Amino acid sequence: MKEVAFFAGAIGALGGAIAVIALRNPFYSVLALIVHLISLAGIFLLLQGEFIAAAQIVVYAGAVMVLYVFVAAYVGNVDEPLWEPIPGQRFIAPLLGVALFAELGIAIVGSGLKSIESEGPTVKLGFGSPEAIGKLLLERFLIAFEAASLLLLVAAVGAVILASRKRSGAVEGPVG
Amino acid sequence: MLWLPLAAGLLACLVPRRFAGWAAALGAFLALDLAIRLVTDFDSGSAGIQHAVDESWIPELGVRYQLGVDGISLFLVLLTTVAWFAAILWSAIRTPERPKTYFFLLGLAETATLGAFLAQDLLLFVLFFDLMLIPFYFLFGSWGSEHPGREGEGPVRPAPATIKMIVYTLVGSLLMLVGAIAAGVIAGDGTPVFSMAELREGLLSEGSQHWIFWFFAAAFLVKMPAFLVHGWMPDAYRVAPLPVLAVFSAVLSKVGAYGFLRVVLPIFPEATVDFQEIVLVIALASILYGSVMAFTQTSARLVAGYSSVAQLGFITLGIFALRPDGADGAVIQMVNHGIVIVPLMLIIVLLAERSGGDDVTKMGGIAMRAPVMAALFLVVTMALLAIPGSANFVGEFYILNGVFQEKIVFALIAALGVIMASYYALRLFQHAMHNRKPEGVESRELGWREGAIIGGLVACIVALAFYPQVVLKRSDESVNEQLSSFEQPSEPTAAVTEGPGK
Amino acid sequence: MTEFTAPHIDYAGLSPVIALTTALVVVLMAGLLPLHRFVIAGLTLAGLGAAAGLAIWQWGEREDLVSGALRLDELGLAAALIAIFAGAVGVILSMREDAAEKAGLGAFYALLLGSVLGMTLLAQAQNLVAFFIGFELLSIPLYIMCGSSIRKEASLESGLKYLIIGSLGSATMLYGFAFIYGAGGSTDFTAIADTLAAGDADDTIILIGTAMAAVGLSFKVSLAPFHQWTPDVYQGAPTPVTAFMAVATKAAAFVAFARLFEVALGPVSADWDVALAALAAISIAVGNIGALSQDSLKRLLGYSGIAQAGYMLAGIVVFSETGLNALVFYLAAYALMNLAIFAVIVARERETGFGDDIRAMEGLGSSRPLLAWPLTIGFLALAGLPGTSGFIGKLFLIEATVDGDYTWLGVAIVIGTMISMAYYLRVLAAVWMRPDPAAEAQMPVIAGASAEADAPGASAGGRDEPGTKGAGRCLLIVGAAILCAAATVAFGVYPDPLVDWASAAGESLAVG
Amino acid sequence: MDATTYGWLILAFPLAGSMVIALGWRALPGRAAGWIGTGAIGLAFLCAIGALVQILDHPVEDRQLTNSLYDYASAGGLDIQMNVLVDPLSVFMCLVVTGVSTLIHLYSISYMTSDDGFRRFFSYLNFFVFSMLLLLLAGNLILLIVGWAFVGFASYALISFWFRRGTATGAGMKAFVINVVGDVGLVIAALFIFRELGTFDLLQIFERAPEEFTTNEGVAVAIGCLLLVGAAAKSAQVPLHTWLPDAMEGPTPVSALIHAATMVTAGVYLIGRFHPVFEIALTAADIAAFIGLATLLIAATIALVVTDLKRIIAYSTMSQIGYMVMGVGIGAYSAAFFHLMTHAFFKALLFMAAGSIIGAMANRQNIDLMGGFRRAMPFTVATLLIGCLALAAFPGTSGFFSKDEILAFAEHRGGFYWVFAIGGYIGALLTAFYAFRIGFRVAYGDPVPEAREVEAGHISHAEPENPATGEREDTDIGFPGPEHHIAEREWPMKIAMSVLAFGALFAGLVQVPGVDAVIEHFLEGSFEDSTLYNDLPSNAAEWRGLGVGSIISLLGIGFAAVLYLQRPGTTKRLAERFAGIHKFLENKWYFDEAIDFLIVRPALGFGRWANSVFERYVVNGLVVGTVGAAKGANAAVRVAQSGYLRGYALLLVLGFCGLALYFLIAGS
Amino acid sequence: MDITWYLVLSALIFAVGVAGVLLRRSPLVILLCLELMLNAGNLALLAFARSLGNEEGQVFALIVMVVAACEVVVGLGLIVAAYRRRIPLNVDELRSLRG
Repeated sequence: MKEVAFFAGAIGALGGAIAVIALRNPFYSVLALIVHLISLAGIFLLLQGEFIAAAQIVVYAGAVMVLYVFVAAYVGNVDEPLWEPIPGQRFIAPLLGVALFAELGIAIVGSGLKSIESEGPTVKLGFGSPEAIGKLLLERFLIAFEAASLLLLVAAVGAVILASRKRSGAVEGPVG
Repeated sequence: MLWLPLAAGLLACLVPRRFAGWAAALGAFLALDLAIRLVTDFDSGSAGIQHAVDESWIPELGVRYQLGVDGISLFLVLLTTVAWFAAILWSAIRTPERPKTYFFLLGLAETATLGAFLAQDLLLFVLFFDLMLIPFYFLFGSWGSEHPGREGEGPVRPAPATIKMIVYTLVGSLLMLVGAIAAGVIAGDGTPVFSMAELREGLLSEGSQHWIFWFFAAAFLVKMPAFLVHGWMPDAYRVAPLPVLAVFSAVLSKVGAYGFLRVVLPIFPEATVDFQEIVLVIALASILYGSVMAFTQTSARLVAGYSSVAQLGFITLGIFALRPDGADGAVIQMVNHGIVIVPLMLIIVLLAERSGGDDVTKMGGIAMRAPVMAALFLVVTMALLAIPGSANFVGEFYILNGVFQEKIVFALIAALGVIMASYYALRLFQHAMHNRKPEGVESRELGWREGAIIGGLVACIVALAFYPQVVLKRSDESVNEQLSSFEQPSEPTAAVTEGPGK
Repeated sequence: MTEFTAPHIDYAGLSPVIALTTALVVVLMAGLLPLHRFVIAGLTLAGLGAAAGLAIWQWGEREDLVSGALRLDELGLAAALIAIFAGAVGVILSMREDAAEKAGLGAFYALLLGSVLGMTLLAQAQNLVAFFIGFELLSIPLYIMCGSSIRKEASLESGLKYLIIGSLGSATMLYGFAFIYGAGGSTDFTAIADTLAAGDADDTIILIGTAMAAVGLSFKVSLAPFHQWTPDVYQGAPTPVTAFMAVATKAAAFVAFARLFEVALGPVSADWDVALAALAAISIAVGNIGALSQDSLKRLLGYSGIAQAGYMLAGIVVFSETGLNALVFYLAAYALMNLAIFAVIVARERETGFGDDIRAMEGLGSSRPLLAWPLTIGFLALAGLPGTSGFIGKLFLIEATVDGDYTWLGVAIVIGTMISMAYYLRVLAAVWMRPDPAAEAQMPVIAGASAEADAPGASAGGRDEPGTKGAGRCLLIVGAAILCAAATVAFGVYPDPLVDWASAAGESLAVG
Repeated sequence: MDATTYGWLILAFPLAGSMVIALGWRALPGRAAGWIGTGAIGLAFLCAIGALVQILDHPVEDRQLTNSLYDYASAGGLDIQMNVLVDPLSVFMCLVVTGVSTLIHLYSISYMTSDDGFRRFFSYLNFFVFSMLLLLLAGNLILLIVGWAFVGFASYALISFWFRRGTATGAGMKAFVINVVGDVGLVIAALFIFRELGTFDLLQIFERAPEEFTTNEGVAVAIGCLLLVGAAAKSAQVPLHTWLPDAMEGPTPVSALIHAATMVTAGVYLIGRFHPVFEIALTAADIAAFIGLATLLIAATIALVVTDLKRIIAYSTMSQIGYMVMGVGIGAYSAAFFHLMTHAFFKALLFMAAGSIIGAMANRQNIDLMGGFRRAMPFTVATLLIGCLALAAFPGTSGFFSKDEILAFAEHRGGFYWVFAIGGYIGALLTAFYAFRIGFRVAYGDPVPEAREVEAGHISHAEPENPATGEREDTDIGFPGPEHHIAEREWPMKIAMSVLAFGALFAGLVQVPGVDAVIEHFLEGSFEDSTLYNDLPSNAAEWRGLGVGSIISLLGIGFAAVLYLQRPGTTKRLAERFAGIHKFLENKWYFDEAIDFLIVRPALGFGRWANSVFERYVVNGLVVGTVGAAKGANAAVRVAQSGYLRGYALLLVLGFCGLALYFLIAGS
Repeated sequence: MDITWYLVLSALIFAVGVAGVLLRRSPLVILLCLELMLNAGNLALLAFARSLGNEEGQVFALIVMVVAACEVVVGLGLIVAAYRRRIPLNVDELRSLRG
C-alpha cells in the first residue's frame, strides 16, 4: 500500500521536477513546480511529517508559488535562445547531473547505517504533529525561530528596496 | 643606535623640506658616532656577542628581540653607518624632490640594515632582512630615472625594474622565512627556538639541514647577487638613483654574505660541508662571469654592478673555504668592497653630470681640468682592482689563501678574476678620465663639499690599506667561533681536488 | 495540549545578539522618520558599539546558550567583534554613498545590522539549524545590499549572481547538513561528534555530507574552485558593501568553518584535512595568478581575497590550537589592512572619475599623502612584508603549518606571496611612481570616458559624477583609513596584545 | 742609528716627497716641486749610504737585519708583518736605485719644465722610487708583492702621463695588465710557499726551503716557475715583454728611470733574492736562464731594424736584462748584479742623451730623420757615444767587464751551459752593432735641418704631434709641453749626464778580474748560503773571456762603421734583399699579434657573447620565462572567469563532484 | 519501504535541480531549480528524521522553507528591478563583470 503511494508521489515529484527544467515557458515551469511540491507533500505524509506537509502546501504551493506566478506574468514569458553560448555546457551539465546522482546514490546505498535500511523505528503517536514541532521550535530551536522571523523581516525590507517603484526614473543604457 | 636613523627619518618628515636632509644627516651622524664608540670599546679578545640586548617579543612564537655585535658584524655595522652618512650627506647637498619621504625611507632602510646585522634571533634577522627591501623599492622606483638601456633594447623604466628586483629578491627571502621557521620548530620540539646561539648547538638533523640550507642559500645568493640569479641586478642598477644605489650595493649585498657566515655555517654545518663544492662553483662562476661582463659593459653603473657580482663571488669563496683565514678575508673584503663602492658610485654621479649619461664610451678627458677628482677616482680604481697594498688585496689574498689550502684548483681559477679586475677597473677609469675629450663632455672640478665626502671615504680606504689589522684583529676570534664546527677540514675531498699540489 | 517548558535563556550571554536585534529594529524605524543622515548613522554606530561593548563584557565567559543552539566563547566573540568593527567602518564608508542614499539609509543600515547579526549567530552556532539560519541571515542582506545601488547595472548584476550562486552553495550545504544530521543522529555539534566518535567515522553518508558542507562554506569564504563569484561581486557591489562583505563574511564564515569541522566533524578530520589542504593550495594559486594584471582594484582585491582565504584555510587544515590562533590573528589583521585599502578606494571614487580603477591612484603619493600612506601600508601588509601585522600573521600561519607537518603548504603560502608581490607592488608603483594626473582627472567627461574606454571593469566607477559629493573632504573616511593603517603597523611592531587575544580565541575551542 | 732605521728612512723620504708634492700641488711655485722631489731622493740616497756604512760594521755572516714596525695583517693563522730586510743585496740595490734616480730627477727638472703636468710628474716619480725601494727592502713576501704592484702602478701612471694621448693610455693599460699577470704569479707562488713552508717571512723561507724541499721537487719547481712569471712580467722577458717598447710613450726621463735603470731590473733582483729556492729548483733556474737567452737574442735582432730611437734603446734594455736574468739563472749572481749596476748607468745615460736629441728634433724620434748632430750638440753626442761604447762593451768600459763576467761564468759552469756563453757572445755582437747604429746615425752624416737650426742657435719648433700616429695635439695638460730642452742649455741635465757618463766609463773598474772584486765581496753577506756563489772562474778564464768579448765588440762596431759611415744605404739594400726577415723583425716577431690572437680576442669575444647572448637569453630568460608562465596562467584564469553565471555554477558543481569523489575514495 | 528509497528520490530531485541551474537561462526558472534543490534537502531531512525517530529534521525543514521563501522574495525582487532597468532576463547576458 505504502509502496503504491510512494511511487505515485515519487513519479509526481520527479515528473514535476523534470518538467520544471524541461519546459521552455517559465510560466509552465512554475506550474510544474507546484505539481512537484504537492506530490512531495504527499511523500512527507508518508514520512509522518503532517505539519511539514501542511506547511508545504500552504506556504509553498500557496503563497510562494503565487508570488512566482505574479512575477512570471509581470515579466512576461521570455523564451530563452536555443543556441548555447558557453562551449560544452550543454553536454557537461547533464553529465554532471548524472555524476552527482551517481555519487549520492553510491553514498546512500553504500552506507552502513542501519537506521536507513529499515522503515525507521516505530515512533510515538503525534510524531511530527504541530504540537511536537511547535514544542521543539519554542524550546530547542528558539534562536532559529526568532532568527527566521528576523530573516523574513529583512527579506521584506529588501523586497521593498529592490522592487519599489519610486526610483525607476533614471535609466542607464547597457554597460559595455 | 638601531632606531636612531628611523627617528631622524621621521624628524625629517616633520621639519620643513629645506632642513629635511640635514635632520636625516644628523641622525646618520649620531649612528655613526655610536658605531665608532662600539668599535673603540670592543673587546677584540672575546669571540662572543657584546652589548647584547634580549627582550621577549612574541612569546607565542618564541621570537625574541635579541641584538648584539661580535667581531663579524662590528665592522659591517660601522660600514653601514659610514655609507649611509655619506649617502645622506650627498643627497642633502643636492636636495631631491619630495625630500621628506626620501629621507624618511633612507632612515628606515638604515635601521633595517643595522637590524639585520645586529639581530641575534633568526626570525628577527629574517624580519629585518625583508624589511630592508621596502624602502629601497620606493627609493628606486620613485626617485629612479629612466635609463636608455642596452643597445637593441628599449629604455628601462624604474617601476617595472624595481618590481622585478623586489619579487626576485623576495623569492629568496620568503623561502628563507619558511626555512627559519622550520629550523626553529624542528630544533625545539614543542616550543620553537629561534635564538641563533641555541640553534648553533646542532639541534638539527642532517636531513632537515639539507633542504633548509637551500632555502637560506636561495635568499643569500639572490641578494648578493650570485651568478645565474643576478637577473634583477642590471635593470635595477640602471634605474636606481645613484646615492641610494651606493648604499644598496655597498651594504645590502653584504647582508647576503654575512648571512652565510652568521646563519648558514654555524647552524647547518653538515649541510654546508656537503654542499661546499656546489657553492664554491657558483662563487667561481660569479667571479669569472661578473668580471667578463664588467669589461664588456658600456654603462658605468653596470661595470660597478658586475664588479660587485665578482667581488661577492670572492667573498663567498672565502666563506666557503670553511677556514678561518678565508672567512677573515671575507669579512675584511666585505668592508673594503663597501667602502670602495660608495665613492665609486658618487663619482659616477659626477661623471654622469659631466658627460650627460653613464655610458663610458661617450666620456673622456675629464681628468684634464679636474685633477683632484682624477686623483680620488684613481685611488678608488686601484682599490677596486685590489692592487696589492690596498686592504682589498689583503682581503683577496686571505680568501685565496683559504681556498688554496682547501681546494687548490678553485684558487687558481679565481686568480684569473684578479687579472680581469685590473682590466675592467682600469678601463672604466681610462674611458672616463683619459684620452681626448669628446664633444659635449665638460671637464669640471668637483665642488668642495662633494670633494669632502668622497675624500673622506678615500681617506678610509687609504687608512685601511695601511693598517688592515684593525679589522682582522677584531674579527678573528668571532670567525674562529663561527667556524668552530669545521675544525678538521674534510681531508678526502681536499685530497681529490689537489691535482697539481703534492 | 502538551505543557511546554520555556528553555533557560542566559540573557547576559545573549546580550550582544539582543543589542544588534534592537538596533536593527530601531534603525529601521528611524529610517522612516525624516532624520539627518548623521543621526541614523549615529544610531547604527551606537547599536554596533553597544554590541561590541557587551561582547567585550562577555569576553572570557564560556557556556552553551539556549539549550546548546549557540556557544558563547572567545572564538565566536572574536569573529563577532571583527564583524562589528567591519560593520562600523562600513557604516562610515557608506554615508553619502549613492546606493545607501537611494535605498534609504535606515533600511540600508538595517540590512547591514542584520548581516552582522547573522554573522554573530553563525560564529556562535553549534547546532546545524542555528548554523544554517545564521548563514542565511548573513547572506540574504548581502545579496540585497550588493544589488541595492539600483541605478548601476553592475550592482544589480552582482546582486543576482551572488544570489543565485549563493543559493546554489547554501542548498548544497543544506543537503550536506541533512546527511550529517542523518549520520550524526542529531543537529547538535557535540552530539554529532559523539555519535561519529562512537560509530565508524567514515560512513559514506557522513563523508558525502562533509564534502557538501565543505562546498557551501568554501563558497562563502571564496575558496577555489568555488570562488568565481568573488571578483565579479566585489567589483559590482557598491564599494562600502564590498569592504564590509570582504572582511566580515570571511571572519564569521571561517570561524564557523572551524567550529563545524573541528567540533562536529573532528572525528573524521583524517578524511577532510588533505582535501582542505588541496583546496587551500588551489585557492592560493588561482587567486594570486588571477589578480595579476587586474586594473579594477576591487576586482584585484577579490582575487587577492581568494588567495588570502587559501592562506587562512591552512590554519584549519592543521587542526591544531596553533592553527586556530593563527587563523584568528590573521582574520583580525586581514580586516584591518583590507578596510584601510577599501576606505581609500571609496575616497578616491568620490574624488576622481576613475572609480576603482588603478589610475585613480596615480600620483596619490604626491597629491594626497594622507590617503597614499594607508593604502601603501595596507598593500604591504597584504603582501606580508615585515613591520606590518600581515607579516606576523604569515609568520603565525607558516609556523602552524610547519608545526602540523604541512610544511609544503607553508611553502605554497610563501610562493603565493611572491606572486602576489607583483600585483600589490604594481598598485604601489602607480601610487608613488607616476606623476599626479590631477589635471585631467578634474574633467569628469574625459575621466569617465577614458575609464570606460580602456577599463570596462571600472565602468561602474567611471560613470558616477566625479568631484561631486563634497569632493572627498570626507574626513571620517580618511580617519578610518588612517586608523586601520596605524593599527596594522602597530600590531606589526608590537603584536603581543593581538596575539594574546587571538590565542584566547583559539584555545577556547580546545581542539588538537 | 742602526741599518734598519736607515732602511725605514730610505722608504720614508720618497713617500714624503711624493705626498708633499701631491697635496701641495697648487701651492708650489715654479720648479719647487722638482727640487723637493730631487731632494727627497737625494736624502734617500744618503740614508742608503748610511745603511751601507752600518752594515759594513757587521761581520759578514750576520749582515741580514730585519725590523718590524707593526702587524700588517695577522689573523686566521697567517702572520704578515710590516717589516724590512736590510742586507747587502737590498742595500746595494737601494744605492743603485736612489743614486740613478737622483740624477734622473735632476735631469727631469729641466726636461719637464715647460710641461703642464710638472708637479704631477714629480709626485709620480717620487712615488715610483718609494715603491721600488719598498720592493727592495720588503722583509716578507707579501710586502714585496705590495712594492711589486706599486711599481707597476707607478709605471702605469708615468707611461700614460700624457693621458690625452690615445697611444700613451693604451700603452699604460698594456703595461699594467701584464704587470698584474706577474703579480698574480707571485701571489700564487706565495700561496704555495705558505702551504709548504707556513710562512711569508723571507729569511724564514730561505731557512726552511732547503729543509722542506728535495732538489727539483715538483712543488719547488712550481714555485720557481711562478716566481719567474712575476720576474718575466716585470723585467720584460719573453713572452711578457711586449709592454716595454710601448712604454716608451712616457716622457723620456721615465723611460730612463723605470724602463732602463730600475724597475725592469726588479725581476733580476727577485731571482737573486730567491736564490735559495732556485738553487733547489734547478730546473726553474735553467728555465730562467733560457728565457734570458731567448730574450737577449730576440730583443737584439729586433733592435737591428726598429727606427724609433727610444724603442731601439728599449729593446737593447730587454736584451741587456736578458743577460742579467741569464746570469742569475746560471748562478753568476755577483756578475749579474754588477752588470745590473753598470747597465743602470749607461742605459740611463743613453736615454738622457736620446731625450736631449729628441728635444732638438721637436719630439720626433725616428732615427731615419736624424743625423749630423756632432757639431750641433757636442756634449749630448759625446755622452751618447760613451753610452754606446759601454753598451757595446768596448774594452775598458763598464759594460765590458760586467757582461763578459757573466759569459765567463757560463763557460766555467760547464755542462750544457756553454750554450749560454755562445748565445751571449752572439748577442754581444748584435749589441755592439746596433749600439753604433744609433751612435753613427745620430752623430755623423750630414746635418739634418733640425741640427742646423740648433747650430744656428735656436731649437726647432714643429707643430706638436704624436710621434707614433702623427695626429695633432695641443700643448695643454695631458700632452707634451710647448718647449723642448736640450742638455747644451740646461745645467741640471748636463750635471746628471756627466755623472752618469763617468759611471758608464769607469764603474767597471770596481771589479776587474784579479785586481779587485768589491761587489762580489760585498754581496757575499746575502749569498753565503749559495752553493754556486763562491766557485768562480779563475782569473785566467775571466781574462780569456774578456779577450773574446773585446774582439767581438770591436767586430760589431766595425760592421756598424762600415755600414753607416763608409757605405750608407747598404742597409737599405740588405733590407730589400732579406725582405722577409726584415718584415718579421720589424713586426717584433709578431708577439703582439700572437697575444692578441690567443688571449685578448677570445676574452673579449666571450665577454661579448656573454653580454649579448647568455645574459639576454639565459639569465633574463629565467625572468622572462617565469613572467610568461604567470601571464599565461593569468590569461587562463581570466578566460575561465567568463562572466557566465552558469559557467561559475558549472565549475562549482564540478568542484563539488571532485571533492565528493575524493571523499568517497579516501573514505572507503 | 526502506528510507533508502526516499533518500534516492531526494538525490534524484537534487540532481535534476542542479542540472536545471546549469542549463536554464531565465533567472526565474533558475530560482525554481534552486527551490527543487532545497526541497530535495527537505525530503532528505524528513527521511532521516523518520529514520532516526526525532523531529529535529522536521523543524530544520520548516526553517528551510522560511529561508527558501526569503530567497525567493529577494530573488524575485532583483528580477523585477532588473526588468525595470530593461535588463534582459537572461543570465547569459549579465556579463559586464568578467575577466
